[in-house]
Amino acid sequence: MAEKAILYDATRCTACRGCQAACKQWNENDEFIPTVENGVQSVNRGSYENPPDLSPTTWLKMEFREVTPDGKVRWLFNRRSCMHCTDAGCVKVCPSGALYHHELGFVAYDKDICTGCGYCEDACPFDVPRYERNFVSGIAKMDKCTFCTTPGLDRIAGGWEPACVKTCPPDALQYGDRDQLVAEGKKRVEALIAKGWTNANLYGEKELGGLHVMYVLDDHPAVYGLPVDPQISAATIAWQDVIQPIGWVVGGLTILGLGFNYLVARANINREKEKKDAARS
Amino acid sequence: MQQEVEKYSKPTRILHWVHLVSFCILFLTGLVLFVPGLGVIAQDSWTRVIHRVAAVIFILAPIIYVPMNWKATLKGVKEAFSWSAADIGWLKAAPRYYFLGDETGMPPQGSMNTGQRLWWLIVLVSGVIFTITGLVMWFAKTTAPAAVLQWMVFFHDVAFIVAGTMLLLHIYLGLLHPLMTEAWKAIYKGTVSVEYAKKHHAKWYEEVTRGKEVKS
Amino acid sequence: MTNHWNDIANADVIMAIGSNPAENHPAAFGHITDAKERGAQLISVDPRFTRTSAKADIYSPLRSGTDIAFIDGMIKYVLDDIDHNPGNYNMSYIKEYTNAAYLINPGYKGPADLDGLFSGYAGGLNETDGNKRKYDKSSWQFQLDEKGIPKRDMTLQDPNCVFQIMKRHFARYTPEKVNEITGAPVDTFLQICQTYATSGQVGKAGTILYAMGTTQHTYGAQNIRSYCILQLLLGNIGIAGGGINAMRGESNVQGSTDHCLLFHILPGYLKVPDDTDDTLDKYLERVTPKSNDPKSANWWQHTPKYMVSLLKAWYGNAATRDNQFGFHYLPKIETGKNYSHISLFEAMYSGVIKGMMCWGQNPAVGGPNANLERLALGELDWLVVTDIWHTETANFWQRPGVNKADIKTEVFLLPALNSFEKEGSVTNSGRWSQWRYAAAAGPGVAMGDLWMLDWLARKLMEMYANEGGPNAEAITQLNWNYGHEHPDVHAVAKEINGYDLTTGKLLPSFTKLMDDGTTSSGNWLYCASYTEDGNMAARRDPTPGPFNIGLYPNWSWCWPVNRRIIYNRASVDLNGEPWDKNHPVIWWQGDKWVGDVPDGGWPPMAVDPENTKYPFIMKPEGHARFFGPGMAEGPLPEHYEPWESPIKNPMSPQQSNPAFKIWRPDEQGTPDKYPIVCSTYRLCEHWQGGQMTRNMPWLIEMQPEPFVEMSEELAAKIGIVNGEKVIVESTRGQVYLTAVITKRFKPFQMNGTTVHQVGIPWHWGFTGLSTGDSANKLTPHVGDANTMIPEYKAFLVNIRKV
Amino acid sequence: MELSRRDFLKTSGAAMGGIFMLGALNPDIAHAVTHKFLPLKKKIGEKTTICPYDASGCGFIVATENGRVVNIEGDPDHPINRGGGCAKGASMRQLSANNPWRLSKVLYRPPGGLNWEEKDWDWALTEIARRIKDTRDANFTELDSKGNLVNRTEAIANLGGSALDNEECYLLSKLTRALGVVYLEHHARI
Repeated sequence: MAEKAILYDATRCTACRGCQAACKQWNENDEFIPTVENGVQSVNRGSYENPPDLSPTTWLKMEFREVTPDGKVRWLFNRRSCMHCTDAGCVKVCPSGALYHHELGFVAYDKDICTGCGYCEDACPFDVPRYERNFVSGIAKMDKCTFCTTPGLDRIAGGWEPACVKTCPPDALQYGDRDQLVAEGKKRVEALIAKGWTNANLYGEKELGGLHVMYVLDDHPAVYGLPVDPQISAATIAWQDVIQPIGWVVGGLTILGLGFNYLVARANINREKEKKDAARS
Repeated sequence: MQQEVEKYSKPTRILHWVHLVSFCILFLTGLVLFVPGLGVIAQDSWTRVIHRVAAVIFILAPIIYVPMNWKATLKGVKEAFSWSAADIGWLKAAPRYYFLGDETGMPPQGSMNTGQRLWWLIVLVSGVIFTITGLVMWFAKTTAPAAVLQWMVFFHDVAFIVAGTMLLLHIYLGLLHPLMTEAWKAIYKGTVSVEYAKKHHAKWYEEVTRGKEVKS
Repeated sequence: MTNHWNDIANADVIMAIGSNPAENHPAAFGHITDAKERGAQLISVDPRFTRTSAKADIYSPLRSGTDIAFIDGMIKYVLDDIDHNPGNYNMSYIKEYTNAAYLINPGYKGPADLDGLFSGYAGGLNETDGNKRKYDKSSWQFQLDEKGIPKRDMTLQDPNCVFQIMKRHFARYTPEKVNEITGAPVDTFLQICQTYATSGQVGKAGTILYAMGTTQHTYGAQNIRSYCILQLLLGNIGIAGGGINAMRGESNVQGSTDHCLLFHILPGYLKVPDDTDDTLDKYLERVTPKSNDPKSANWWQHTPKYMVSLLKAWYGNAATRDNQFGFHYLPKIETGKNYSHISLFEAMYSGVIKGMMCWGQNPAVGGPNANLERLALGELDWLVVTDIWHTETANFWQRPGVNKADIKTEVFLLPALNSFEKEGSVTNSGRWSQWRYAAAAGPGVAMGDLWMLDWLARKLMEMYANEGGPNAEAITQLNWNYGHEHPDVHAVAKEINGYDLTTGKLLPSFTKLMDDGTTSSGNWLYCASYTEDGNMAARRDPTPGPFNIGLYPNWSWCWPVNRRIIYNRASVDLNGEPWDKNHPVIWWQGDKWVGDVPDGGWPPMAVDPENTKYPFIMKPEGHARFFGPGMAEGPLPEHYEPWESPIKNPMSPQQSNPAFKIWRPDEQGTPDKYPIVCSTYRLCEHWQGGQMTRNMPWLIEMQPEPFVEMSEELAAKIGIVNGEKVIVESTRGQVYLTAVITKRFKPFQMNGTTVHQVGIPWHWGFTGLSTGDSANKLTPHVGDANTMIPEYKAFLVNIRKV
Repeated sequence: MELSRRDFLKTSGAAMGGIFMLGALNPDIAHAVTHKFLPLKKKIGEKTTICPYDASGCGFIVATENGRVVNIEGDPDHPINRGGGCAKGASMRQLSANNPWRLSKVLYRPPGGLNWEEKDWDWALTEIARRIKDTRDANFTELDSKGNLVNRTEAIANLGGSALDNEECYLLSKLTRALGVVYLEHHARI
């Protein structure tokens, strides 16, 4: 089946944050209700950007940046959520298979079988997974964007686009076949370059084997706060690709070796015994 | 009645068993994250709760033991780091010995033979690694940088592989190996037969019996 | 809006001034994006760099309250350019469709001659006597020929013709002067002039999107006039992708205006009777405009039909020719007296108003000078509030800092249903009336406003029938029959549309309305919305319709008579051929119009000069007005400073608008104590007085608190860092806010003078899940000279560190 | 007994080793956990509505279960928003009766009262009608100082309407005019 993806065009986005709300609306991330008694849990921190970070109930948030290239102010908006990498660090480290590649390419998530280990939190090059965690007991559950494939809330299987894409008024978000979106993204980048945005680029086409959320940007990714050339960390590779396989091999060989040893040693001892018995008799 | 010598004191044996049980629990609750496909067993974090309870026991047990058995601790630690040319001889002779029961070339061993001392060293070192990396992962999960936490997992994992493998060996030798007939008894009852002691720990037997009457 | 949301996609240039559509009309912004995608340029003019500016091709700052100077400067640029490059402009549009060729009374003198005033002013410069702050407008009138038809000079050369008067008037607004007044950099300003003027070419379209940033000034109506003049010069009215488009802020503010919940108009914008109207005939004589020009449709000549049909709708069989169709059941206002928001609260404060009903409005947060308005509420004997939440207005008696027991007002708070818990129609900014349905149950005992109104009305009818009272018949004779228990909303909608009373059938269009009492219509503008063919507002045909310009003629229904672009007969040349053949609105093909519902079906002007009519049918003379002789403060827009201004008016010695009413002269802040310009505005995540968003956790999370936005330069001057708390104060009050320090606000550099401006969103108050200080504690009780809209957008404050 | 114990160990040893080896060779096989598919627990679509916030007039679709709103999202057929919704529109579900802060009772605060009191509709509307009549009748001007017939009362004001439906606005306009109210205003200026 053709891989699906989301194309985010930062040059079209007006940061109305419909996506931020629609994500919560659809995915029922409304358990937390601030009350007058416990105080509204959010404060203005000198910015339009809020809440301050992604959280187990905020899978998508808009970022606001003020930059002044050549003295003229620009207000840049950026979508922050799971990038649904092909080479996904989170999937690589997830011990339970709760994080897995959906047959349409993106990183789906089965919260029921999450063990709460927190490996994905540290392995994600984009710092996306967030946890609800009990500090003492370690009881935890991860949450992140599931590309609207949460069981029971699976829009993709139902044939609908993700909630964020659906709600985007200026069509800054598009959903479709990844190949087509790559082509569309490149077309838009060319148009931007023709307009004089010489640093325009399509982010996510190649990064980490290809992201399933791609960005049309009119400036360097770094200006938008995106990691330039994101990589799976050395620790992840050393751990998952070197040490774990070694562990499997060593563990396996040891068990096989011990079994072999048992058989040989037993046979020998029996033979010795027989010899002794024979000698005795 | 066969003559017996005391191999392990009672506190040492208690420590061993407490540690063994907690480590086995730690091992198994860790193993579910290590083996793909077993991870589902760990869903909803219940293995982590057990892992943490066991970890507390695993760390507390030596902390209680050490001040109460200061001399034995010192001696033990010293032993873990006492290595000599004889150990090479043991390593050379070990395969023939463990597979064929052929004692040719096996140098006389102290309280712990080379293999046991290797295990003991690994227990000490990996124990420290487990404790440090585990505590960081437990208490600094939300504060430490991701890279630090990832390396903590890495070293926890390395220690897990090394210690886990050796644990299998240890259990195998203690329980199942046809020659290790009294190792079980040593750590269970605390004593071994003189015959076994002479045969397996000649050097140690000499040391403990020098100037002493052997109990009958 | 003359046009509508989807039509914005047809524009070649879009100027958002006095508005911030990306913030306040975000879902409709998609059509701006579409236009941009097709190559349109977006211009954003705003005191601060907004979310709209972030998407704009050109952004220019402009000090709050200086739109007229900015636009007048653009008009000067276009007028100069017309001299040099007339081929770049649609001269026949200007000559044939506007009053550019009209001759004005030779006695007219403009601000260039009279130090910033127009001829006919009763007072002197900076007059303070309220009785003298007005104009005798006789010198502003059109010269009429012997038939009473305005005289025209089609060469546009007569020195008394509007075109020449305009050239003299606007010549003073040079780019340098514009910079001195507005703070807009000269080069950016010229770039905007150049870009926007390209829409003057035949076949090109430019649209102006404005909102409360334009209107909420003491000269708000003149701000709009300046936009209209620019649009008419560029031939942008009536065409696809053009128009002058007020983006309105509440879901049904268009509908509530159409149904005239306003003191000065009756449903369908019929003028209210005043104390001089002894009889219905005298009233109709006064309010019905006349034209002697056979080519002028003068649509308002039909006023008697609309008024009589309205009275028939309201009083049914009790409205007869003998009782002047119940004309005297209606209240008559005192001539010349204003009863709008500010006047209303002043009257309440002085004890004239004893009781008030408040339907889903929250003046304790949204009204200007909120401290005063909250005090005024305490002067009421009783207050009825219907809402879906607790509001500051309903809870004014327990606001912080008051002793509840001292406030003697009785308050009734009635729980209402929300938009998707009841059935009915709402009219959007593009005049589309759209039907919505009851989809969910309301909480507890909450009931719809329609039910409450029906219950109250029937109770009052019963009381007056039993007990009597002054003018009791006005109530007992009401034609009020919408069913028992639950009123039928369809019955109301049908009454609004109107009936042929002889056949009992619903009327198909307002052209069928009569002034003899044989027809009824609750609102003539909505006649055709609910016909024998069904409920037009409920239609859902998603096809874009003729010429593929996104008219969606069969989606919902649009007033008047489903005309999607009004004044659309200006979109064609004299032969009925569209100026822009790629985006035609209507087209004379053979012997009929094709496309949108034409603004009157008369043939094109050159095709049938005998039977044709001029395109601007709502003006008595049939031409669009460059020169507007009906305005309070002058027929052409002249720059004045806001009531509270940091500088002396650089244009003339007349400091502020000479014709608006000053309520509280002692509350005027001066720049020595209050040197900073302040403006209020809205956020995407909240809405109006906040009652509809400050109880919604997702929205509170995004914008949790009120704040004051300011430049880094001003913050450094005050000595605060981002996120720190500050006190903002005006002469009327003070507010405690978080400082948002931003690069998006820059001090205005105006010919050597530096002026700082700040802005505060006004959504917060003291009740609800998210509370905070109300920006309107700072705003003044002054309003526009024509409309009395309060001056929310430009006033003076001082800021200090907490 | 011994034999079976040995066999058990052999088998389990090989099996464990096998799992380890398998894991090392192809981690994806072990990851191929079957994920359950649940039918959608929310409906999309039922009745259309128009957004109650700004005057763009965007269309939305409300889905309910037993009268309780479970989902509200943009109406994809609607030409203005084409399925879209801004932060407010996308949050519309929190406007519903599910929101615990919605008013659900008729409340009354007597003169000088310190708290709200709960009342029923009949009582409240009857009292309101009484207040309206008394205030109107006591402050009604039939003839003004110049002797003109004006039939108005300046003692009652009416505010609001932009949050109401057209039909409600119309009836409000009709009723207030019949009462002689001239202090009539709504959100248009605010």
